[in-house]
Amino acid sequence: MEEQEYEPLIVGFLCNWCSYAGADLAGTSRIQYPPNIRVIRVMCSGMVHPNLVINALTKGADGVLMCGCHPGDCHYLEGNLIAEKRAEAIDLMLEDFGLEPERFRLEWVSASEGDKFARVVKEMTDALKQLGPSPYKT
Amino acid sequence: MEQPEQPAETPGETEEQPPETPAEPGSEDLRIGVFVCHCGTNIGGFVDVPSVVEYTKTLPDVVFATGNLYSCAEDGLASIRDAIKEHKLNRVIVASCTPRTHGPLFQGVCEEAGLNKYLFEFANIREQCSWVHMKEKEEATEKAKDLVRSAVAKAALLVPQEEMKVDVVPRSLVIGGGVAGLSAALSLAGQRFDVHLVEKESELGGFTRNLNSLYLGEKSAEETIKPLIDRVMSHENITVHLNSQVGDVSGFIGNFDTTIVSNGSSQEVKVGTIIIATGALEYLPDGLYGYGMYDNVVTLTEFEILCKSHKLPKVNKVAFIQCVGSRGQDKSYCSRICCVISIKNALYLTEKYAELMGDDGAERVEVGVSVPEIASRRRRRRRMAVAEGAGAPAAAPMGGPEITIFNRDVMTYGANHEVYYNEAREKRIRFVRYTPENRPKVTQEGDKLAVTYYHETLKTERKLLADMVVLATPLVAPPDAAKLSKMLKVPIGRDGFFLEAHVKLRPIDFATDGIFVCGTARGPADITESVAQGLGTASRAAIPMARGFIQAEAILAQVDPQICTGCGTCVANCPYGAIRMTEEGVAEVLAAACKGCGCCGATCPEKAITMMNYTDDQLLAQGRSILQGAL
Amino acid sequence: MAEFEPKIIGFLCNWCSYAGADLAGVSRYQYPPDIRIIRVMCSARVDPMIVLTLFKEGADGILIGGCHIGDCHYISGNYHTEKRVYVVKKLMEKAGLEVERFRLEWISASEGEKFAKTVTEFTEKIMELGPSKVGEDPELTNRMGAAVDASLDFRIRSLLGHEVGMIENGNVYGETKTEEEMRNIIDIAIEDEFRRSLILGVTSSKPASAKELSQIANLPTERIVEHIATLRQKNLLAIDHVDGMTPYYVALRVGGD
Amino acid sequence: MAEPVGAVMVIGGGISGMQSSLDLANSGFKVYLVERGPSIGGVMSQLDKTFPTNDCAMCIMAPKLVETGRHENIELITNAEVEMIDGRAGNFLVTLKKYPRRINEETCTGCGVCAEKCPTEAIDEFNEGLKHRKAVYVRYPQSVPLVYMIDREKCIGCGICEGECKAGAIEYDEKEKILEINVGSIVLSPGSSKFDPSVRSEYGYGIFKNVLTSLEFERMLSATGPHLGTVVRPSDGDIPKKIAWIQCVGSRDKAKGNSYCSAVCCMYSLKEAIIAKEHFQGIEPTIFFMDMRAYGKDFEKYYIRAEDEAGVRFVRSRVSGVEEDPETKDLTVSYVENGEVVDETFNMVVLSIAMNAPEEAEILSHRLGFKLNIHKFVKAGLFEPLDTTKPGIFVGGAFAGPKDIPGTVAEASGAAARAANVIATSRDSLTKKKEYPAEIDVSEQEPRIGVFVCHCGINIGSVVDVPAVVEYAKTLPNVVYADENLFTCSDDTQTKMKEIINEQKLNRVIVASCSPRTHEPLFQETCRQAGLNQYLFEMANIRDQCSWVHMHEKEEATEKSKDLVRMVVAKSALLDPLQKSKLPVTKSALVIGGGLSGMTAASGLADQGFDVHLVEREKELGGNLRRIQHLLSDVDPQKKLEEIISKVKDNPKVNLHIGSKIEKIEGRIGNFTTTLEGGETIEHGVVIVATGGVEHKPTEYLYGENPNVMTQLEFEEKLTKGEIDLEKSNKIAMIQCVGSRNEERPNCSRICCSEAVKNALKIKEKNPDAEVYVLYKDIRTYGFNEDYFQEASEKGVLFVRYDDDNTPIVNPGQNGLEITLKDPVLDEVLRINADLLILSVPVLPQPDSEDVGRMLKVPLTKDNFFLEAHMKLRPVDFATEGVFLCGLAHGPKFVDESIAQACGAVARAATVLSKDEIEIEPTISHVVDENCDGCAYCIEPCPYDAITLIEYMKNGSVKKTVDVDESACKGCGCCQATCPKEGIFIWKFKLDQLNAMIDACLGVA
Repeated sequence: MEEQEYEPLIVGFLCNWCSYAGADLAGTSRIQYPPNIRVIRVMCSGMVHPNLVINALTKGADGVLMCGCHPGDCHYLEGNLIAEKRAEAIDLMLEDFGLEPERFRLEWVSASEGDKFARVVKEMTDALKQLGPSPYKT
Repeated sequence: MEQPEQPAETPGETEEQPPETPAEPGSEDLRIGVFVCHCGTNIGGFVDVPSVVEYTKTLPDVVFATGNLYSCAEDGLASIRDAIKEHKLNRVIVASCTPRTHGPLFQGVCEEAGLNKYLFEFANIREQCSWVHMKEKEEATEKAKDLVRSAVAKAALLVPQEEMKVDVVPRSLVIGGGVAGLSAALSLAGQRFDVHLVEKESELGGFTRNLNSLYLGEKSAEETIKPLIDRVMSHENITVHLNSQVGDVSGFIGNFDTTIVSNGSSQEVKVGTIIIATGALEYLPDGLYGYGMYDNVVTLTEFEILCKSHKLPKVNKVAFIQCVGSRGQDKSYCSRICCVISIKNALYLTEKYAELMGDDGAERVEVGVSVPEIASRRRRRRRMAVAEGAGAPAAAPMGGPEITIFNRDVMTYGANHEVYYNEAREKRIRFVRYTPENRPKVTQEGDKLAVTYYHETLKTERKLLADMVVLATPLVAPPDAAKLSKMLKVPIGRDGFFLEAHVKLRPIDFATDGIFVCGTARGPADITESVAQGLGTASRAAIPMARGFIQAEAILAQVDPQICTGCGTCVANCPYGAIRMTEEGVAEVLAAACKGCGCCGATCPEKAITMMNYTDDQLLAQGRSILQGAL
Repeated sequence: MAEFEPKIIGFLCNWCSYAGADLAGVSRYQYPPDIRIIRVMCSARVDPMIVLTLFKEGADGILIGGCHIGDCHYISGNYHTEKRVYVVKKLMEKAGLEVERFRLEWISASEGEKFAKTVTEFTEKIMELGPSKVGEDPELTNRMGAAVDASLDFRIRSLLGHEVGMIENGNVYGETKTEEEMRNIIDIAIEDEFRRSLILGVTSSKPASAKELSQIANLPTERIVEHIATLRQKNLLAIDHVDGMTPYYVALRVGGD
Repeated sequence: MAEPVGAVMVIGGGISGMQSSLDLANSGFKVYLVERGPSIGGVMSQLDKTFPTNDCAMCIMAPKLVETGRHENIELITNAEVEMIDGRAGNFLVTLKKYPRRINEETCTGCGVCAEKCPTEAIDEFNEGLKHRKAVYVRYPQSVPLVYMIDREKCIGCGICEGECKAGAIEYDEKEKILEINVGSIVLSPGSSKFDPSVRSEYGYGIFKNVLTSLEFERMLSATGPHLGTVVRPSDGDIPKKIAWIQCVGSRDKAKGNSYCSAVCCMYSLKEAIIAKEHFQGIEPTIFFMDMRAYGKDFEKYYIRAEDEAGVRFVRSRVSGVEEDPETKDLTVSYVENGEVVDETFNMVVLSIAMNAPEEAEILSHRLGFKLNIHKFVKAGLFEPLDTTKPGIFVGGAFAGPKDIPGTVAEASGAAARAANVIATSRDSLTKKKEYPAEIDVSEQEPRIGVFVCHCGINIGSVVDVPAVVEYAKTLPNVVYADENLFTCSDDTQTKMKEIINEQKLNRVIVASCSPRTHEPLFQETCRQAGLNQYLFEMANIRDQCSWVHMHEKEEATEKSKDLVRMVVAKSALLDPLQKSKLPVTKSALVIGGGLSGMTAASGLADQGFDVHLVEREKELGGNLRRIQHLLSDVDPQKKLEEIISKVKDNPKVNLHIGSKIEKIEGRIGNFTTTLEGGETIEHGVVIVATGGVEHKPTEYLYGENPNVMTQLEFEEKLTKGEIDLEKSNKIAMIQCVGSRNEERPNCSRICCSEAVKNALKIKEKNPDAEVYVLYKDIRTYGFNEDYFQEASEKGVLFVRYDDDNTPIVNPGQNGLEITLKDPVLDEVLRINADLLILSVPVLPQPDSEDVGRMLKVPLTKDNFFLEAHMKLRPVDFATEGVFLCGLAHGPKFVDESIAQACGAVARAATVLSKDEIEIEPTISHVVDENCDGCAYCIEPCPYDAITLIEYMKNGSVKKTVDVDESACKGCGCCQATCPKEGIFIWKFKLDQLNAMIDACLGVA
C-alpha cells in the first residue's frame, strides 16, 4: 500500500444465526458499506476465543468486529451473553497489548438489521481511519 | 459467424511508415487543422472569412487554420493534403458547404494524407449560414465562428473508425413452395445460387393445388403449375425440403444460420438471404350465411375442389355471395382477388354446365359430408347439426345454370379483369348489389337454399331459391406467420400478413437486410402477382449474393458489455434487427446489419450503447460549445 | 441593455431536415441567424438527456428536425423521435420550463422554405419568451437538474424504448397496447422518477424534511412520503437527523465513500 | 381395507402449515404443502417482533422456512388452490389448480435483477400497501421458495425481465396446471384474514391518512418495512409523538364486525407500543381498550412492563370517533372518561383490527366438505379441537379460531399428529431416503482443493472481476482446480461439479458465491453425491457480503473477493471429514401424568403404533377433569372423561403405572431409563411431561372461614352434588383474580373469566331470577368465549369492575355475606348482600414440578410452570431434546387447548420415535484429552449442561478431564472459547482453522 489514504483492514466474526444473516440482508437490500471488512463465519459469538481476537490484532489487523444476536435471541440460549463477558476481558487485554479500545468492537446485529450491520462497518472503518494503522502492522 | 475482412483502408500504405497514430480524444496531442472556404463569394461575400480564420486560431487544440478560395478545387484539396502532412494534423475541419455533398470528397483527401477519414469534421457555413443570412453579414460571421467552434469541439472528441466488409454466403432459403416461392427459387437457381426450398406440406404447389381453372388461362391450375414444380424438383441448384419447417434462424444478411426441421430431424443450413413465401389460407366463414349448417353452402375454394374432382352435385340455381368475412365483416381488408375468381367460376359453370351436370359417370354425392377434401376441412369447425334432409341435390333442368353474384362492389381491377366482368354479364350472369347494412340471408327452405336479399334498386326484399350458395371469403394469414415473424424479427401487420419495409418504394423488402417477402404472405394476390413478386424477391436477394460481400457502415452503434445488463430495449428499438443478445445475455450489434441511425443509443436505459461519431459526449460538446457564445 | 440574442440549437437529421436546411440555402431563403445546427444521422439519435442537459445549461430554444412520418431513412426512427419529444416536453413541464422552447418539426429534403419558415417562427417565439430563466432561478435550475436525472432513469428510458414496439407489435403476451395506455404508463413513470430525482437533487446539498420537499416539489406531502419510502428502499436516501419529531433526509452518495 | 396413503396434504403455508408439514415429514410421511400465494410464511413473515419476548419474527422463523423449503419429503406447491376432492380418510384424491408464476421455479435463482429492472410499480401487499413493489417480485426478501413471480395484472409485458434474467427463467406463456394428488389425510391451515376497518367509518380508516391498521403499523416498525423501521406519518413524514391504539376494531362488535374476541390484539398492541417507543423515545403511546386481555403465559408481566417501564398509557374506554384536522392531519379521538366526553389530539391512530376467518373459508368448506361455525371458522368439538366434521381432514392454527403464534404452533403439531393417526400404518411408505455413493477416504491424501467462482448472472460478475479471482485462486496453495460458472447453483452446473470433483480427484471443494446460510446444504449435497464428505465443503460469500455491498468499488470488491477466497482456502486445507454419529432410538414413550393431557398424549402415541408408559401418581386417572362438571358446550365432561379413560385402558400399547411415582430419569433423547418408586425401570425414547396443575387455595375473602365462600371448582362440585339450592341461595357474587394478577403471582390464569361466565350461565339456567354479580379486573373471555360473556350480560349477570386500589371487602353480614366495592367508573360504593361468594382462583403448578424439572434437567418459569424451549415457535418442546410438554404443566388452559397441545406433543415425540436412529450433527465439541487438565472452566458457560468433569486412571494416576454429551451439545463453541489450554474444540471451527483464516486474511501465511 502506498502513502495515499490508509485503508484499515477489519476482521469480522459473525454468528451464523443473526449477524451473518443480517450481513446477508445488507447485501440483499444493496446497502453499501466500505469494503474493508473480511468476515469469518462462526456458529455463535460465544465461540470466539479471545486468543483469536488478539491474534488477529497482533498480526496486523487494524480492527476486529464481533457480532452476535441481541440478548435473548441467541440461537444457543446465552452464547452471546458469554461473548459479552468475554468482550470485557478482551478490552482489558487490548490495553496490555498497547492497542486502542476502538480496535475491538462487539455489536448485536439481528437477522433483520442489514442497515445496522452496514452502519457499524462504516462507523468502525471511519473510526479506524481516524486512529491510523495498527502498531502491529508491518 | 465468418470473420469479417480486414478494413480496406489505404491498402497501399501498409508498407510505409504508418502515419502517426491519432491522438486520443482529450489528450494533449490533439492537432486540429481548420480550412475555411470562401467558396468564391458564396461564403466570402457574406461572411468575413479572414476573421473566422483568425478566430479559429484562438480555439483550443487548433494548430493550423487557413482560408481557401475553393476548398474543393484541386489546389484547395492539395493544400489540405499538404497541411495535414506538414502540420501533423490529426483532426481536420473544413468549414464550407454541406457534408451531404462534399463530405466524401474531403474525407478522401484525409485518407490520401494517411488520416482516418472519420477524423474529419464539417462546418456548414454556406447552405446554413452565408446563403440564408445574406443581409446580416455580421451575424452570419458570428454564426460561422460558432459553427466552427462547435465543429472543433466535436473534432477534439472524434476517434478513428474502421469500415468492415462481410462476406455473403451465395445461398438462399425460400420458405414456402407455392407459386411465389417456386418462382423465386427457380429464378435464383437460374442465377447459379444455391437454393433451399422449405415446404411444410408433402407436395409443392401451395394454394394453387386447390384450384380448378385459372382465369385468363387456357390450362387448368394443375397443368399450369406442374411444369414449374417439375423444374424446381429437378433443378440441380435447388434442394427441396418437403414436410419441413424452419426451426430456428439466427445471424444477419450474408450469414444466416438456419435450421430446417423435417420429420423430426433437423439440418443446419447457412444462407445469405431469406425469402418468405409462406402464402395464405382461405377464410372459413363459420356461422355466416349458413356455412357449416347447410351442406350446399360452400366457399369459393370448396366450389373449385368440387368442380375439379367432378363431385359437383346437380345444381341449377347458384348464388355467389362476395365479401364474406372481409371488408369489415370480420377482416377489415378487401381480399382483392375474390371478385374475379367468383366471375371465373360463374363463367366456368356456365361454359362447362353440360359437361359438369351430364351423365359422365361421376358419383353425385352430398357435398359437405361425402367429399373427403371438404369434409375434413369442415369437420373440426362444424358446430351445428346438419338440418335433416338438407343438401339433397335438386333435379336441375338441363339448359343453363342461373347464376347470381351478390356483391358490394365488383372489383375487377385492371384491363383484363374488366373484360372478364363484361363477358359474365353477356352470359346473363346476374350481379346484385347489397350493402353491409342489408346483407343477404341464407336459410333452408325445403330442399332449396333461400337467399333473401334487399334489392337496392327496387327497394324491396326479394328471395332467391338456390341449389347452392358459394361464399367468396378472403385470404387470411396463416397462424404460424406470427411465429416466423418472431423468429426472423421482421414485422407482421394487424391482419397477420408480413409488413414490407415501405409500402410504396420497398414493397418486397424488410427493414432487416437480406430478408424478402413475396406472394400472399404479404397480402392477397393472384398468381400473376405472386409470380411477379417471387421473381422480384429473387432479384433483390441476388444483389448481395452476386456482389459477394456487404460493406458495413462504419458509423455503428457499439455496446459496452460491461455496462449492458441485457434488458433488450435496444433490440425492441432497432428497425433493422441489427442487435441481438449474446449467450452471456448482453446486447451485441451486428455490424453488417447496423445502419447507424442511433435510435438504440438514445434510449438505452443503462447508457451502455455508444453511437460512434455521434456520441453523447460529442453532441453535448457541440451543444455546449454553441451555448458558450463567442469568447 | 443588450438586445436578446437567443441561443437556439437545431438537431437535424441528415437525410431530410439537414438536406431541407441545405435547400433553404441553395434557394436563398433568408431566416434569422440565431440557430446553430448540429447534424445527426437520424432525429431518433437525439437522446432526451442531451436536449434537457442543453436546456439546463442555458439553451433558449431547441429545434429537432426529422423526416416526415413514413419517410424516415431509417424506416421508423422518427416515430421514436416523437415519443422521446413527448418525454422531454413532459419533463420540461414538470420542471417548469416553457415547453414552447422545444419544437419538433418534420421537414423533408424538399422543404427548404418550410425550414426557413419554421426557424423564423421559432426564433420569433423564443424572442417573445425571452431568455431562459435557467441559471438565474435556482429552483428552476434544480428542477431542470432533476429533469436531466430523470431522463437518464432506467425506468423511463426502458419504457420509452419499448413504447413503439408494444403499440405496433404487441407485448410479450401478444396484446397490443394503445397509444393512450402506453402514454399513461409513461406519464406515471415520468411523474415518479422526476419527483424522486428532485428529492435526491435537493437533499444532496442539504438535508430536507418531507414537508420542505413537498413545498419545493409542489406536491402533497403524502406523495413525497411515498417517494421517500421508495428511495429509502433503494438505499438512495437516509435520515440525516431528526429535529423534534421531523426526520431530515439526505441523499446517499452511491458508493462506499 | 387397503393400506392408507402415506402422504398428507397441508393446505396453507403459514407458520401453522409449516409446523404441521415439518412434523409430518420428520415422522415418515410425504407432505404436499399447498399455498395460495407465491411463497410460504403467512402473516408471521409480516411481523416485526413477537410478544412477549420481543423476538424478531423473521429471525426465529427463517430456519423453519428454510427447512420446509429444503425438506426432501415436503413438496411445496405454491400459487395453488384446491379444486375438488374425492375419496375418504386414508385415501383422498385431491385436484389442485396451480396458477402460473410465469417464472420457472427450477431455474430462477432468486437473484432479483428482474425486479430491480422492472419498470412497472405496483402496490406492495406484503407491506400492506405502504410502499411499492415491482410487477415482478418476491413477497419478501427471505421468501421460500425464493422464486420471483410475475404479477400478470400489473405486468405490461415489456419483456425487459426476460432479457435481464441470465438464468433464462422467465416464461411468459406459462399456463394454469391441474394437479391430481393422492393423500391419506389433510390438514387445513389457511390462517386468517384481516377485518376491513373502513366498515367502522367513525374511525376514518382509508380517509384519514394517519389512521393505520395494526398490521400496517407492524410493517412500519419492521426494518424491512416501508421506512426501514422508522415510524412516520403517511401524511407528512413526521414521526408521530402521540399514537393512539384503538382496540377491538371489528372484534367484540356484533353490530358491524365479529361478536368474538380476536384473542391477540391486546398483546400485539402492547408490543407495538413498546417497540415504537424503543424505536423512538419521544413517542407517547396510548392504548384505548375495553378489557386488557393479557391472558397467556407471562403476558401479564409484559402488560405491567409496558405500563411501568415503557410508559404506555392505558385508557379504559371505547372510542366513539376519530376526526381529522384538515390542516395538520392530526387526529382527534373522542372517548368517555369518568362519564365525560373527552377529545384528545393524537398524531397517529392505530386500529387493532380483528382476525377474520380466511377469505377462502367458504370455498374450502364447500369443496372439501367440512362444516364451518357461525363465525366462518372451522366447526370443531371441545374434545376434538383439531378435527373437522369430515373424517380425515384436520385443522391447525387460526382457522380453528383466532389465536396467537404459540397456540398456532402447538395446534399445528397437534393437527399433524391427528393426520398421522389416520395413516400411521403407512409410515415411511412414500418418503424417500437419499442414496449416496461410498465416501472417498481422504485421510491420507494431501489437500486437493477445487474452487468454483460464481458470476451469479450479473450479480457478482458485474462488480467483481470473476476471471481474475479464478486466476488468483489457481495460485493459492493446494488449489488444483479453479473455474467460473454463470450460476453455480443451477442444476447443470451441479452435474458438472460432480464430474470435476471426480476427474480432478478433489478432496476439498470451495464455492465462492452467495451465502452459506442459504446455499451450503445444496453444495454439500453435491459433494456427497460425488462421494466426498460434506464437511470438506466451504463457501466464500462474495455476493451478499461483497458484490452487493460494494457495487461501485469494483476493484476493491475484486480484492476483497480474492481475500475471502484465500481465507477459505486456508481453512479448507485444514478441514476434517466428519461423520454424523447415530444413536438408536427406543421406540416407546414415557408420559408423566394421567390427566386429560397425559391420556390424550398417551393414546395419541399408542394410536400411531408406539409403546407408551403412562405414569400417574394418583390412584385414578383423570386429573383435574374429574372435578369439572359442565362446560361452555353441550358436552358432558364426565362422560367424555370416561370414554377417554377407557380408550387408554383398552389400548394394549399403553402400559399404565397408576399410583406410581417416578424416582429418577436418566439418559438422553432416544434412550431414557426411568426408575419408578419400587424399583421398576422403564426404557423409553422420549418423555412427555403432562403433570398438570392444581387449584389455588385462597386465604382471602373469608375463604375457609365462611362455608358460603368457595372456589369455582368447589361450586361446580357442590352444585352437581345438590349441596347448593339456587332457589334459596339466589344472590351470588363472584370475585375474579383471587390469588392471581397480584404481586405474588403477577400472571393471569387465563381460564377463570370464562369459568366464571360458565358458572354464571349455569346459575341463570337453573334459576333465571338469581342475581349474579361478577367482580372483575378485566374480563378475559378471549376468542369465541366472548359470545358467552355477551350471553351472560344479556341474561342479566352483572359485571362490576374493581381495580387494585379498590378491591372488594367481604364481611360476614346478617343477610349473608356483605360485599362492598367502590365502583371506579361511577365513583360510588356498591354494596352486595350475597348468599354465596365464589372465588375465581388461578391454576397453580404441581408443587413437585421442581423435582420433575431437576430429574429431566428442564427449566421452570418464575411461577414454577415448565418453561418450553421457545415461547413462540417451540411451545411443546423443551430445550432438552426428546422431552416434551403439554397441558396445565405448561400453564393454565382450557380442555380443548390441553388436548390440542397434547396432540402437539404427540407429533413432536413421533418425529423422534419414528426414526430408528437419530443423527447427531458432528460440528460439536470434542475434548483433546492431552490438553485438558480438568480445570472445568468450560462447564459453567455451556448453555446445554453438556459437559461434565470426569476422572479416570491414566498411567497409574488420576487424570481429570471433561466429557461432552454428544447428544446434548449443539456446537455453540462457548467451551472452546473459554478453554485456556486448547483442550476442547468445535469440529469445523477449530482454533487452528479460524487462525488460518485470520492469517490468510492478514497475509501472514
